[in-house]
Amino acid sequence: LGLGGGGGGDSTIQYLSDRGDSKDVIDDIISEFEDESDYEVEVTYTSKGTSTDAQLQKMKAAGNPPDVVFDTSADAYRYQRDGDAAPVNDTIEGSGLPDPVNVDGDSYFVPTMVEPLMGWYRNDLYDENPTTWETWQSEAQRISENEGLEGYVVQSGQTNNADTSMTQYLWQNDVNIYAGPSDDIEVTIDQGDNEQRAIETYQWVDQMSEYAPNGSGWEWGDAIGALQQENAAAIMSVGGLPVLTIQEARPDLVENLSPTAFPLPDGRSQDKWWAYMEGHVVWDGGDSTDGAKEFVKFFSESERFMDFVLSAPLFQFPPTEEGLNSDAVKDNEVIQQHQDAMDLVRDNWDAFTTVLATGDDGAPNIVAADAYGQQVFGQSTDQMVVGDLSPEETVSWVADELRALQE
Amino acid sequence: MDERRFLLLATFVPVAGFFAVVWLAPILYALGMSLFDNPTGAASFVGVANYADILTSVGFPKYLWNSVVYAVSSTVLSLLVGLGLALVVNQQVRGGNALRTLMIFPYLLPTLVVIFMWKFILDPNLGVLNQYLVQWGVLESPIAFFSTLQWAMPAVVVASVWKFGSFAFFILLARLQAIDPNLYERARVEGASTWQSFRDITLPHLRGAILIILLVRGIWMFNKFDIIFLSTRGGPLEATTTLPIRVYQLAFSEVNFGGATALAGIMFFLLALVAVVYFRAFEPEKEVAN
Amino acid sequence: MFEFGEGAAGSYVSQATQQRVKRTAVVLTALLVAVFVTIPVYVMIAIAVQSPSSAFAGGSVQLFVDSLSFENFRVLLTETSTPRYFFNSIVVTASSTFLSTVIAVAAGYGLTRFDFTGKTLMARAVLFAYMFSPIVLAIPLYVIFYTLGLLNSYFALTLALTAISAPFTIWLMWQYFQTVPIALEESAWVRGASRTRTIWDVVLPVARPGYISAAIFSFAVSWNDFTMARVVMSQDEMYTITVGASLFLDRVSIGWGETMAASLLIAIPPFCIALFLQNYLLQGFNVGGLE
Amino acid sequence: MASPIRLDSIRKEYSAAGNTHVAVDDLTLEIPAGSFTTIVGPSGCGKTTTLRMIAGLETPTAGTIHFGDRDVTDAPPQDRNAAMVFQSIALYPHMSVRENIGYGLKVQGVDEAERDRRIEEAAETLQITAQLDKMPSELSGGQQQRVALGSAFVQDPDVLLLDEPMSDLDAKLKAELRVEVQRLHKELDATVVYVTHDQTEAMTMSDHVLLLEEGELAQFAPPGDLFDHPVSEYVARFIGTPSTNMLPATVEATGDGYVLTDGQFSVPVPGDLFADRVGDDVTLGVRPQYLDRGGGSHGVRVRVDVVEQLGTEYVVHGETTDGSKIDVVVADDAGLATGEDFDAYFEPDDLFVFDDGGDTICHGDALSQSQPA
Amino acid sequence: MASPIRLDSIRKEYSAAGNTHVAVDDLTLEIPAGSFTTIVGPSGCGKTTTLRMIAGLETPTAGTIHFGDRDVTDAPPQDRNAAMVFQSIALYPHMSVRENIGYGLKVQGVDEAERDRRIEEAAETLQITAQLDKMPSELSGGQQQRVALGSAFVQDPDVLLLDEPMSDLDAKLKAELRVEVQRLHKELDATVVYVTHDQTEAMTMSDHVLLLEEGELAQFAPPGDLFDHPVSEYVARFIGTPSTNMLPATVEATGDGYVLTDGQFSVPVPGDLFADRVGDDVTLGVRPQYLDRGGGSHGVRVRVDVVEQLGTEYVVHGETTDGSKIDVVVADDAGLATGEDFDAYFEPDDLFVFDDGGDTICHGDALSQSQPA
Ligand SMILES: Nc1ncnc2c1ncn2[C@@H]1O[C@H](COP(=O)(O)OP(=O)(O)OP(=O)(O)O)[C@@H](O)[C@H]1O
Ligand SMILES: Nc1ncnc2c1ncn2[C@@H]1O[C@H](COP(=O)(O)OP(=O)(O)OP(=O)(O)O)[C@@H](O)[C@H]1O
Ligand SMILES: [Mg+2]
Ligand SMILES: [Mg+2]
Repeated sequence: LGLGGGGGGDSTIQYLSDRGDSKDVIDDIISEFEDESDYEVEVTYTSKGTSTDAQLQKMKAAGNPPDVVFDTSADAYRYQRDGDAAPVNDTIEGSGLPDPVNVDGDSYFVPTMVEPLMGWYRNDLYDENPTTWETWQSEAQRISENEGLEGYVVQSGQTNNADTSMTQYLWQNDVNIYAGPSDDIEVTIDQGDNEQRAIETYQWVDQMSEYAPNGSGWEWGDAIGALQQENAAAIMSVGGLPVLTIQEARPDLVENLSPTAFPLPDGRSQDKWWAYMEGHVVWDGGDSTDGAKEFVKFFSESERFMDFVLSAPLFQFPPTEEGLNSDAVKDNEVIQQHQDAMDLVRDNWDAFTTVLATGDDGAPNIVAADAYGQQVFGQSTDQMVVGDLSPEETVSWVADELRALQE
Repeated sequence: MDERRFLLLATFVPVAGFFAVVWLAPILYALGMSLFDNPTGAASFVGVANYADILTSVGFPKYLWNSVVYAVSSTVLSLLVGLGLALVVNQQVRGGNALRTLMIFPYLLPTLVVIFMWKFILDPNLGVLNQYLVQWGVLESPIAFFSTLQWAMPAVVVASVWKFGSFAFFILLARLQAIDPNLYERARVEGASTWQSFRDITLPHLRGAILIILLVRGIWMFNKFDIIFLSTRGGPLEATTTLPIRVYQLAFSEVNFGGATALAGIMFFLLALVAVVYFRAFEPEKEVAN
Repeated sequence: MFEFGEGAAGSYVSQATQQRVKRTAVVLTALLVAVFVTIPVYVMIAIAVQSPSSAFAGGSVQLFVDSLSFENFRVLLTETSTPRYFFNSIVVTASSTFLSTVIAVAAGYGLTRFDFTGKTLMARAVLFAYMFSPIVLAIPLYVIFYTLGLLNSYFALTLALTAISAPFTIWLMWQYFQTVPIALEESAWVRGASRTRTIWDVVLPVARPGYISAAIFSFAVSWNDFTMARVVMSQDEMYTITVGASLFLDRVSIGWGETMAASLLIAIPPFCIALFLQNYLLQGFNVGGLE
Repeated sequence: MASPIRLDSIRKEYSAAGNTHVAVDDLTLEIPAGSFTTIVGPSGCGKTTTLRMIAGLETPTAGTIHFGDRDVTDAPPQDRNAAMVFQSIALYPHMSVRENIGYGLKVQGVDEAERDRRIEEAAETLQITAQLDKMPSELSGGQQQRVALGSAFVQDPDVLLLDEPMSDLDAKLKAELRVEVQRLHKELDATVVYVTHDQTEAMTMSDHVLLLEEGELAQFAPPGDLFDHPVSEYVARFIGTPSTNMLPATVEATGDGYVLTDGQFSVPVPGDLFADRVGDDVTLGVRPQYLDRGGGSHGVRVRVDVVEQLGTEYVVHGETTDGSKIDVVVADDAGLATGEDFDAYFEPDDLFVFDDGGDTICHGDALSQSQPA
Repeated sequence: MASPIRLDSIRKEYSAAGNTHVAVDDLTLEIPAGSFTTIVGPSGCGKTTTLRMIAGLETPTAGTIHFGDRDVTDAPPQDRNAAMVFQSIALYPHMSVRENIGYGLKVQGVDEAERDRRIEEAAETLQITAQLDKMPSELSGGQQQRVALGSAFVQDPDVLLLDEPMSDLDAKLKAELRVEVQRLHKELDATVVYVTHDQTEAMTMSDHVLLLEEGELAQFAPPGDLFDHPVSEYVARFIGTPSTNMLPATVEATGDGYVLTDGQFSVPVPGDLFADRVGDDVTLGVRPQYLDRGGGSHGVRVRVDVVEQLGTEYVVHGETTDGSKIDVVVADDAGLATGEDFDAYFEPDDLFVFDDGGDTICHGDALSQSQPA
């Protein structure tokens, strides 16, 4: 049904991005690029979350797909699977950049930043950083009962926030949700030991929800609001997002906030730490595909690249360890104020894992990518906390949903 | 060509052309898409399979029910609020003009802004309502109105009524003011009480307007997307997933465009059915076409 | 604030108690609704005009403004493209309002003044035009506009917005023209004025309340619109204020303060209309009142 | 039971936009139980306002209203057992004719069988039986008017108030209904107050006529009295068509006594009334019907302007020599062309004499004794 | 230039909801240039429809309309140089009185100075100079009516169409305006067609009267003719107030010749008209004004029902012995109480005789020769 025709000319590169935060830098990079090449770049900004998908669908439907999309590695892999992505080997090779979407030797994704999950707690209410499930639970209980606010926030519902949190909780208890190579992903969450561990995880989450404000469907901002308005003493969020936000409205509160890793069950170690990897995908088969590849390369090598990444410091981090240790990062004022968060990132850099890289040996996992796209895990928490499924039932609910995605 | 004919063409051709381009064409295109699997990609004709899938899907009855609950409750409440207020303003109350200004304002506000306001008021963390309810001891802890199972739908409905109550208000007020005051006086001379005059004169006069409001507003609310999407995205646990929200999910997060358009077709069919029954039973277009 | 106008035509004979009860009920209802309508607006303003740090000081929301601050507006105006978005909104709202009104006037006039077969069909078609869920029109419309090379143009957005508002405005004008006595036109014809001239000299001036209220409706639709702008406009500099605001409001650097400030700015044109044009609006609604 | 209606110093003010408008001013009168009283007067003189106060739809600004011994000044309309037909007819558009007529009975709790009986009885009298199940919009103007009358009559009220109930009808229907209304009044035990601006109706139908002048009572009397003994120039002019001719004259003393004269005529008048008015300007009123071409005791010269045929008679519109307008009713127009002159004679018997301020000094009967035998 | 107006077999049908309603049927007549023609008839008889066809606002279903020699049947209203005052007044609410009156002139391109001159002239005649700069909503009903008249007159049309231009006025104002309209007609060079349901207006103002009966021509004649020589029972009943009395009678042959009799009276009639009607039922029409208590050649017994004073006269409503209603106009009511009987006499001269179908057989003048000397 696709109709041909219309739209931007041959020398126009259509660029779809949800980085409105970095608009100034992006515009600078584009004008530098336009000075040097024959192409023009036309940016379409979307809001964060699902609206990139909506825009992409419309453009695809009209036969007017974008040439470059800024998206997560998981999305990039989906595009590749659908045959829409063009290889960007030129940019990746020899750049030292990670290569998360490598299919049959071709690279389809140019990472530009990493965004790890991270928790923040009230250091004036919690006596110390409660790192284990047990201490989190007892401390949260103490605070809920004594301090007039909830000790913790349990996220549920069809939001990215809830989905990432639940996934991370499972990882913390060494649940292997999937197994197998890219072309043969198997859902293993309800198999073998995984099942029991998954149930334990849900049980813990269920208990923690006693010490959390009720409600579901919270976006990142809602949880941050709970922290800001002192309705909760700790939240799990992404990077330094909470302090960046709270800085504006409650500057007095910021010094009472300390970063923390996700809670760990006794005896487990922190070996998978959810980190988004976001970057560029080049669309295949368009009139400006070559130009798009050029642009992506130019972008990654631009002098303003670090400015782009650091336009939301502490929330976005460079995609390489080298970048992480660069002067630009070290000299950043905000990062300097929150060295403890920076340390956490540095210390756990090797554990950072994208949801995509959850096949055997970190192979790209299309089921995980799709599950994230529909927030299956976030929904699972909802099923349990709001919908009153037992942890056992929840696990089999999740397993069913995941298998349904494979059809 | 005489002037009459010229004016006839001048008034209808542009309008018909306009509707053909911006309504008919997209609707036909969408209905066409509903017959294909993956219509925006490697389209393959599947006939009514998309319709069958949608109708037999597990969630369908629930989404339909949500839509009906939302459309009916927000429409009826808007009607009641509008009716009550119209009766008040019609009483020549001083301050009635201020009230009228106040009422039209929400209607003109973008949904986005309305949702910002209501989210801010009903938010469990920043929300003023919760803050005061807790402070006054009515609540022990804040309620996340937009994200608890039992509160989400009422919250969405309240925001909708806030925005759309004035639609009914203005139409009803106009009708009320068009009623011959002598009818009330005659009724009083004949001995009718206030309540009897209301029942026997006011209500029958408002009947046509009420029916039109129910039909038009009802259809609009059934199709309403933005207010729900911006406030709850259909959650929690699909408690506010109405058919339009489902259409969006199908189209954009499940990339099932055939399904999405099929569902839209089903909605259209349902509304058309309601409308036809309505036309038959109440003949409201007499209000329009008389 | 609310009191009865004494001695108004047909006002009650003093039936003391019944009267007092009724009066109290009326005033109470009025107050209740007034409060219900006002509170969200007040909250919006209160948050908008305080700096975030004073609005949220101490972990509770300050609704009683003690220090005015235009910090939020400064951020909006300097760090976002708010002015540009506003400009775009005004352009498309104005043109769609105009187009929708013109179409409504033309169609309304034609429907009331000419007899032709299929008029009832047309009446129903206008009502049926409401029934197709607008969100699914997004993709087809995008495809159509893309094919016509009209994406990112004020023209296309104007058309799309008009598509949403036109059914209702047509219905409204149709009703309104029925209240304009045809004898006015006939009297002009008999005096030698052509039909076209009669429309200018007589029909349009007399129908003014009608088309002003139609205009206000299309204004509401256009100013409110998010979906259609999202369909048609993909370049940052073409975004309308609702789309633009929805984008910058999910930035890390923008909080509730700026959100409410932006809302307040968006609310100003509707507020002016409510204030200055409500009488026309009421008259427009008053279709049927004159027949 | 028909009640007498007593109005005591009734005053009604309307304030609009800061201005106070006095619609009815210091009105005192007693309407006998069971009588038929008509209120007449030019548009805006306060007829409807007076009726509405009697109905209880307006509260007087000052003064009291009694129905018999009962003070109803502040009683709500529901408590007055009155029925009213409004100037605008005011049928309930959503009720059938039957329901319209029966609504008052229904509100009073009359059971359906009894209601139907009375509705049908009224409908028969008013000849609208065939229309009982139609809606008001399907009726012609005259039928609507009859429905309105029916719903008032059917209630068996003590006081029946009718506000120009025939203004919308053509002359023929009007004449027919006039008779019906009078007949119904006779059958009912009710005090009827009937507002009209048509003085023919007032004169033909009523026991008493109340003529208002800008809210004040001009005259309250039986119709014949109003016609024959107007208390002022205003009354004389308003009552009767064509309007009473007004001839200016002055009071002069002659050797014989006193006369009213304008040069052409000279009417002897009694000294007791005119002795102290010598030299005053007065106005003589004489009805066009009492002017005669044939002859009489006094005459004025008339120049013909227009002649109208009015049924079996003709009305000659003309001017006197001093330019005042004068109408003469004649039985045939033989030889009267525009511009022609003729003499119109009158008898002192038929005169009214008004002073400078428009008040009546005397009527013709007072003059006849002074005439030379 | 005033044009004569010729209607040839005009027919106008309206179809609504599948039904065809004939509003005007086979109407043929010629209105002389410069004359004043009134269309009368009961509500719904097609008066407005006829006028609208002349104005060009409706196209006849069949037949032709000529203004002089020009066939205007299909000409649009703009091309007819007609002016019209609508039943609904139809002032432009957004224009001042001055603009309202001058709009037609403005359309015709008359320059402003000339326009103002003519507007002021018209306003003066109609006494609305003080209102010129007001808006229509600020005027009283009577003033609005005069504005509408002014805007028609000011245009100097060939054909002036007036649709019940005084229906909203009270009797006094009506009488005044009637004279003004006639005066204006004399000053203008226009053919006037005037619609009214008030037959007094029709009778007093016009050169010709067109009486319609359900869309068909009942009679088209000068008003005196209509009154004195009605062509049918319908015409005789409609024209004149109170309505013409109808006395049933039969044609009988006697030794002497033929008579019309009901038992009480026996009116000799000429054989040429009645010879072949012996035994037929006929109706005698006699106007209430021509019935006399004093005496006359033939009489009927009347039982008094109601007596109305009507100005200087009285109308006695009564019944004949066979129960038909009868009205008698008398000069004084001396001694007439309800239930009393008296004899009312008439002269054959004043009779109309109608056949079974309501058509006139002859008027009184045809009978007078048959009377015994
Ligand atoms: N509700 C009102 N507010 C202000 N003035 C009023 C009101 N009702 C009547 N009036 C004024 O009071 C005066 C008397 O009015 P009323 O209706 O009694 O006149 P009317 O004699 O019935 O006249 P008509 O013959 O035109 O019906 C008029 O000048 C009118 O303008
Ligand atoms: N537009 C129309 N459609 C259908 N029927 C009509 C229309 N106009 C008039 N008629 C019918 O034609 C007939 C004549 O109407 P017309 O208006 O000429 O009456 P009229 O003599 O002017 O009456 P009135 O004295 O009430 O003004 C009526 O029966 C009326 O119902
Ligand atoms: Mg009145
Ligand atoms: Mg008419």
